[in-house]
Amino acid sequence: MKFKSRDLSAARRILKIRDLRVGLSGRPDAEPVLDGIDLDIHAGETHCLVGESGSGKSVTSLATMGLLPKDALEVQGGQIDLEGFEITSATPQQMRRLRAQRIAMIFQEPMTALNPVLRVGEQIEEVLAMHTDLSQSDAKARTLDIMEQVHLPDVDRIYAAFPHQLSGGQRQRIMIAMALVLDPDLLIADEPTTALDVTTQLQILKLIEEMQERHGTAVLFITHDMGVVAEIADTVSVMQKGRIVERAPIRTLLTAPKEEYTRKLLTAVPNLAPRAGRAAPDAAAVLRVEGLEMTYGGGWFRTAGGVRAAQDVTFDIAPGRTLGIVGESGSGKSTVARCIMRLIDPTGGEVVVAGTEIAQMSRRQLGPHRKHFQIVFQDPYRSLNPRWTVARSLCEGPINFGTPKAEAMARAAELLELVELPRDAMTRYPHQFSGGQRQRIAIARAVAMQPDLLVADEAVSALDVSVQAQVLGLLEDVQKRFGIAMLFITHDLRVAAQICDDVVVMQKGRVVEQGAATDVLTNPRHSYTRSLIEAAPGRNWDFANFRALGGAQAEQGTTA
Amino acid sequence: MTELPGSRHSAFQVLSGMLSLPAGARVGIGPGLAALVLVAIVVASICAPLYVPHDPLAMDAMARLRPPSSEHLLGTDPYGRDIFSRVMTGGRVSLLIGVGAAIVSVTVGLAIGLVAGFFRTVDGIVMRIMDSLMAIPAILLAIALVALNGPSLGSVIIAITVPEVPRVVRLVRSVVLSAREEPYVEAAIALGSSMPKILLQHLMPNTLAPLIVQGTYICASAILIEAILSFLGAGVSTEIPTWGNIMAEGRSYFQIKPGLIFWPGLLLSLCILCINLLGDTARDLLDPRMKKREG
Amino acid sequence: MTFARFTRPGLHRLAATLLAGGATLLPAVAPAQEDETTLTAVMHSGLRVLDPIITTAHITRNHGYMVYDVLTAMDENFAPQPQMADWEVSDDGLTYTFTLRDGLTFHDGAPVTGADVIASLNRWGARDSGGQFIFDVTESLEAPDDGSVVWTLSEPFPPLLEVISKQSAVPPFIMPARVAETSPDETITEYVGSGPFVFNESEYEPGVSVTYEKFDDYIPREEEPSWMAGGKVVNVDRVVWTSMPDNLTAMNALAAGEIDYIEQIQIDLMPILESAPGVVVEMRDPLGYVTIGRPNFLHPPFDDKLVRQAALAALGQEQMLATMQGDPEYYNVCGSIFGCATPLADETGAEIVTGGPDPERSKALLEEAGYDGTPIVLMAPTDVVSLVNQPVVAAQALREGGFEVDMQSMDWQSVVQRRAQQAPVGEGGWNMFFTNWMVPEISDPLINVMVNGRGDDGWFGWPTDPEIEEMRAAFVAAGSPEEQKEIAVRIQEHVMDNVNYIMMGEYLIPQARRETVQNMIQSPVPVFWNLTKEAE
Amino acid sequence: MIAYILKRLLATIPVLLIVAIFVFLLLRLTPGDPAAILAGDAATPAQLERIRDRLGLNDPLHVQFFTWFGQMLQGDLGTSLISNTDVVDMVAARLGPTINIALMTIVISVLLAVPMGVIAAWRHRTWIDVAVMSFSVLGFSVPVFVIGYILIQIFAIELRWVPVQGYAAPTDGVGAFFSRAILPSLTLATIYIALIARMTRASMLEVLGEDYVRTARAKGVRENVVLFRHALRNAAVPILTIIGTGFALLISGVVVTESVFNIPGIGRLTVDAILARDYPVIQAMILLTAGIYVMVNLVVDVSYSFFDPRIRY
Repeated sequence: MKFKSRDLSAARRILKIRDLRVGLSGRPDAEPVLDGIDLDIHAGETHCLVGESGSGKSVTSLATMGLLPKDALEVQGGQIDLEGFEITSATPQQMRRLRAQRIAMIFQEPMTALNPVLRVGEQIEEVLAMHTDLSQSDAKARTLDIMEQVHLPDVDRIYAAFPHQLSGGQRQRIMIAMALVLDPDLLIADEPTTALDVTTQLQILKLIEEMQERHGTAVLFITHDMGVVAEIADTVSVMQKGRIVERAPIRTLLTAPKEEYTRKLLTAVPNLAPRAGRAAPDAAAVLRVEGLEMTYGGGWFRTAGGVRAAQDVTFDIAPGRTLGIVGESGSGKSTVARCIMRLIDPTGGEVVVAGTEIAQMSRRQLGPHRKHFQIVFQDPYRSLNPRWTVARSLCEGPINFGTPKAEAMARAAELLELVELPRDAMTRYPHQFSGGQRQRIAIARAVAMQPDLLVADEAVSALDVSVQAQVLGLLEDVQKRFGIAMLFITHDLRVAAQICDDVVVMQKGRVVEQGAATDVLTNPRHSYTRSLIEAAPGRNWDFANFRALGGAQAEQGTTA
Repeated sequence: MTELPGSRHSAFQVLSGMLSLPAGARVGIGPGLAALVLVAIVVASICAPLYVPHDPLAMDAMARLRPPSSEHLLGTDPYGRDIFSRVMTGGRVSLLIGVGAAIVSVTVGLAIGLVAGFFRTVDGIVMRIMDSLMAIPAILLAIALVALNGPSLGSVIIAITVPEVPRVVRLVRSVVLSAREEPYVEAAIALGSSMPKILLQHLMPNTLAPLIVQGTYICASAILIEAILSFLGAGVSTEIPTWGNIMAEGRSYFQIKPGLIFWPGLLLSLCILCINLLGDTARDLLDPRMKKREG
Repeated sequence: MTFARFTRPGLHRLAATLLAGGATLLPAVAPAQEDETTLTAVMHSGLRVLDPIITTAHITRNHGYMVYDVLTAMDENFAPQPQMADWEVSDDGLTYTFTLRDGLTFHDGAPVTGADVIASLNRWGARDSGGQFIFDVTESLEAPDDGSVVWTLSEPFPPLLEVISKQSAVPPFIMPARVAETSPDETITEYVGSGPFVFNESEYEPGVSVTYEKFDDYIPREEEPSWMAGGKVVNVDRVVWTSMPDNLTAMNALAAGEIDYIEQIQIDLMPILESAPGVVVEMRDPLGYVTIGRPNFLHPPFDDKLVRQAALAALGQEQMLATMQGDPEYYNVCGSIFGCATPLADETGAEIVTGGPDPERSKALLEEAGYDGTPIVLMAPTDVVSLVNQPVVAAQALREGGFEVDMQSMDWQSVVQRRAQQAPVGEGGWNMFFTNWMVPEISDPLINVMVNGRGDDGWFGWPTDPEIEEMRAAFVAAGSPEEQKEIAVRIQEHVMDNVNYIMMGEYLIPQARRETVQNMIQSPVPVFWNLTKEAE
Repeated sequence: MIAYILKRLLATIPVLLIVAIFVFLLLRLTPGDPAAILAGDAATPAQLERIRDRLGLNDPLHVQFFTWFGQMLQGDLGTSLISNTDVVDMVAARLGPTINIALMTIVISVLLAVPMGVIAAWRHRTWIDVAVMSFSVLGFSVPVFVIGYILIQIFAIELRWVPVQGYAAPTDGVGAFFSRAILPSLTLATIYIALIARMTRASMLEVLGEDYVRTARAKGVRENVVLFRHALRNAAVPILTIIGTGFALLISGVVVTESVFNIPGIGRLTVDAILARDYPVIQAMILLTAGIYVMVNLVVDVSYSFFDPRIRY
């Protein structure tokens, strides 16, 4: 894999941060949020700031923009020097003039970052109105031009469109256009692609690079995704707990990380190398899905009109095996999961769990069968009842199925140990745990039912890589122990590669390709699968082993 | 409310929410002060019979509209009754009406709202009826209801409650509708929990926080509406002094004996002010969005 | 409400007003043209019923005196005087001949004829209790010619002139025959009279305001005005009555010169006006009002005379009146059931209530009666200012007198409806309520409905009292005032002993006017002729 | 859009129908007898009975209901039992003052309350915020009639700037109208301002925490533009909603204000009617107010899409 290896030390230095300290407003003695950050960015350079959530990446960027939430955070020391202009001591007016002209920023979630009630054209034009004295028509012309530059189709229509009428990619392009319309010296991009599908992500990354080359902009790129870093960075700064623990040119960092933390971070990164196929047991399939179909809305005859979220989905899973459904948002992968769980009622096809057809059962009939299949959701913060003690959550299911309370409690305690949580967790409430821990609890809750099938719907997507790796480990462990069949829904091919025996690739509600992970991921037959794989950032690099992949397929990607 | 299953935890949550304030939601001295004043007024009202110098009903035709004196701290009303005694005793009834109305409407509204929110079948009909009730101006409805049952304490409370119920129902319903989308509710379904169990143990607790807030507002407005009803001649009988009917009786004496309106008015306003302040604080603390932002 | 679906013009108008935000509204404050004088008066209540025959409401009667005229009217000596007509009585007292004076015309220009008079008297006779007495003994009532009316009786009815001259509750107002033919149970729909003022229908807002214009073709009598009798000379062009639900508001308005006159003011509030420049507070009505308590004779405990006497003893006028009025200048302890300033005034046997309260005596009487302490239901209206106080005071007094009292508050309408219930207390009945009368409405046994002893046909409370009925008959038959007086005294005695009702005393309600309004006539009915208004 | 409005209009029919039935039954269950008022104090039972017959009060309930309802559908709201005048005329005459006062109140309230709320949210947890909130809570805490009396005392009696009472239609001269309408409107406005200011603040607080506000600031947009162009429009929907639902509060307030200031509006008409058991009037009035309430809220809902393009009907 080729990395950027330009030497930019000669180029003029746009941003110089020295010993920056940010803390809670009015509480100088409290634990600082940023502690002595040093940072240099030169013109044309792409400087990546990586780190796990809470490491202070975003705070750094906001501090640079002078946008720290007043009543929460404040700069308590150090300088942020923008080519001789001291930002930390600037007046609001000065900052206003600075923004968009010299520093611009794009954010993670283009949907929320754009004002939903203003036409996107206006929102770009507003920048010109604020900072230039262009005439109405000139401003509009300039706006259309920049929209062209970010490769928006049919700019005249989009100019007059509202954010909700555009796709995620288009919105992010608007954000970029808005940021670059006055071509600033520094562009701060805070997780600009995290909310996007891989294919779109790739395009946006390309776009940023292109714009950067065209305008010679310096880019401070914030991300948690080592893959992305590998793709775009000149220089990388690794952040942990408000400090920069290591800074190095990209290649150096990926091949020879000095810091322990960096190593840990890298080893956790999953790569596209599929796990070695496990021998398929000859036991009967635990889950068999036959021609599953789900159509939303659409009048009396559901098939007529309506949105076909899933159609003609067929696969099965044997005990102890893991099948992954991969696809981008809107591919219908979650719909399938929810149909199987009967959280929604499929409009067609069969779902056979442990020998019973459940797709057409009434909710009441279904009751007794529920214990056979359980689910783990994506968002660890919402999948546990915040008002219930962990114990109560863990016991809910067993008690529903007639287990005496005492027994259920005892079992819950064991499960907690299994998922590596302290026993005293029993009496605590979810908000007292971290995301990873909550996900463990959720898994324990599902396992408590001793199900034959476990559905994991994007179960690790919301977690930091290191945690992600651990949870994946836990799932695998649980599977081994109880021989559970697992249906693993994910948008991330690299994760799928780590855990799945078989893979189903979905697009627009249809299965485009399915088969053993090894086959599908190494020599995909369908173009869509191929595009997914190609879009996977850093796909040629084996982060865990600090070297390129190529020919290393055989080697198993370590997961923890 | 506390004996309902599941609510024990939510009550705990509410408390813990109140105590462990999120960093941003620093409560000023305001609420503390409010609570203090409120408690003072409540206690003073409840204990009124113990210390008021005169029987609030004892009339003295020869001592009408007397100015404040050592014997009559705030003077006497048109019946020669001791204003101080009446105002203090009046507090009990007014507060009773406020709290009563709050509890009744919240309880009734909660029940209807839960059902409407969860069982689509009845939802349509119930909500139509609620809309209709909401469309009738509260005061007019209340007057009519009082005319129906006579202005006894009970009927005044009912009259104030009926117009409030729909608002509570809507609140509960909306909370239920959003909560039933929560993954943990879906998890509960997956765990085979029965509908009633989900309703009472998972969904209902979500409604309690907003209901507590709503309750305080109802309580406050109930006290006000009672006053207005008295003003329009549809209030509690003058034999049972309330801040409302004391003011109503005194209203035509506004210029020659402002005390008749001023004192009950002052206490009433203070009371409502405090209740509302506490309500606001509760809302800020219990507001999930707030939590998300701070925590 | 989808107005589109409605067809009636009224609804379109309604819709229009809705949209136009009420630009089409009639002003509540009539814009007075420069050249004409308008007198704005705040009356004791809003005018809602325009038929002075169908209802006894005072405001409607007052309206009647504005728009209509009467055959004969009472002067300040309670003596009947000619108004529209002079009269002759045959020696046997059986034939009354009324001769209409010249130039009487209705507001629509038509002359007043005997036919109109007869129609009007008939309708009145069907409604008014006094009138019923006369028609019970009426042989015939005819109009030999347009100018005169002959009333023939089967037996003498000496007080006939007093009855048709009375000013309350229902005076026999003269309307055009076509209007008077309306059934006595239907309200009239055309408001044409021959009185000194013309009713302005377009500016009439029920319960809010009513406007009268001077009737230019009205020919007043020559005599000096005296009460309702004498010449009705109108010196203002317009009179506007408005009602204000809030007495204080009205007073402030008067003090600010926004209105000219308030019919009744709250005594306690007088200080406000006394301090105000250009305002006069005075007594218009020398007789004033009485307030009374009425027990229910049908059910225990008040079916027992002793218990009624106990109530009488327990209550004290002074206490009641002082609470209602405050200033002694405006009330009058009075034991006479016919009022103290009337020809029949007499206080025999009244000490018990004028002197009271006497709780001990009450307790004793209850003891003697063996009162079992079942609470008496006392109805207390919450929304009629002049009736709010009595039950509250009474309740306390009765309790001190040994009664158990269940004072039930309700709006006046509920009282009105419930007092008509003859059912036992348990089943929606009642034991006692209070009300007010103008003195002229109780000033003799014929008019005074509370001395009616005809049981179910009588007034609420329904005493069956043959003795009193005999005495009333005798009163009717009585030839001379002396004889009448003598009978009246016996009735007074009887009522005090039998407690047909409890006389709680007389009270006066002052009126207030701007100084610019002068020459108002002293009378029980507020009348707007004769008075003058000069610019401020 | 049109379809939506039609759908909503249709939806109001059941609502109003329920209101109609509800009110009708409520009234008929209530003690009281119009005939008795009509006949006055000295009426005998026989007379009352005859009058009741004439007014149709002795017919069975369902008959009474359907006659009334049928007539209403033809636009005939009946005639007042008491004053014997056409209810439509009464209402038409009384609607003006109420509507004018109400409109004036709404205008005053919105003009004052929204900026108050915006500033309070902008200067969150500063003395301005506290001041605004305290005022708004105070607005909730003082009975309407007390506010009315105080205003009268100050502006009409002490300062003599405006008349104590009464009402003049705009057609009688703008001066006359405003001088008489201002105090009632202010009286009504206090609670309404309180309501709107609170909601504006809450809604703004939420919006100001949104990403796009941060984006706007990141674009170097001026603060006032951030507040009014970016934030307020997004905060509009809840504010509109509260204006709509608060309308009920307004009507209730009107009832009181009208008797304090002696304004011949529908509020007083209704209260009088209830106290006099004037069934046709009460029914008409409550239906009307209910109808207005429903309409106002329909208008509000429709106006959402004007402020928020995401809302489409």
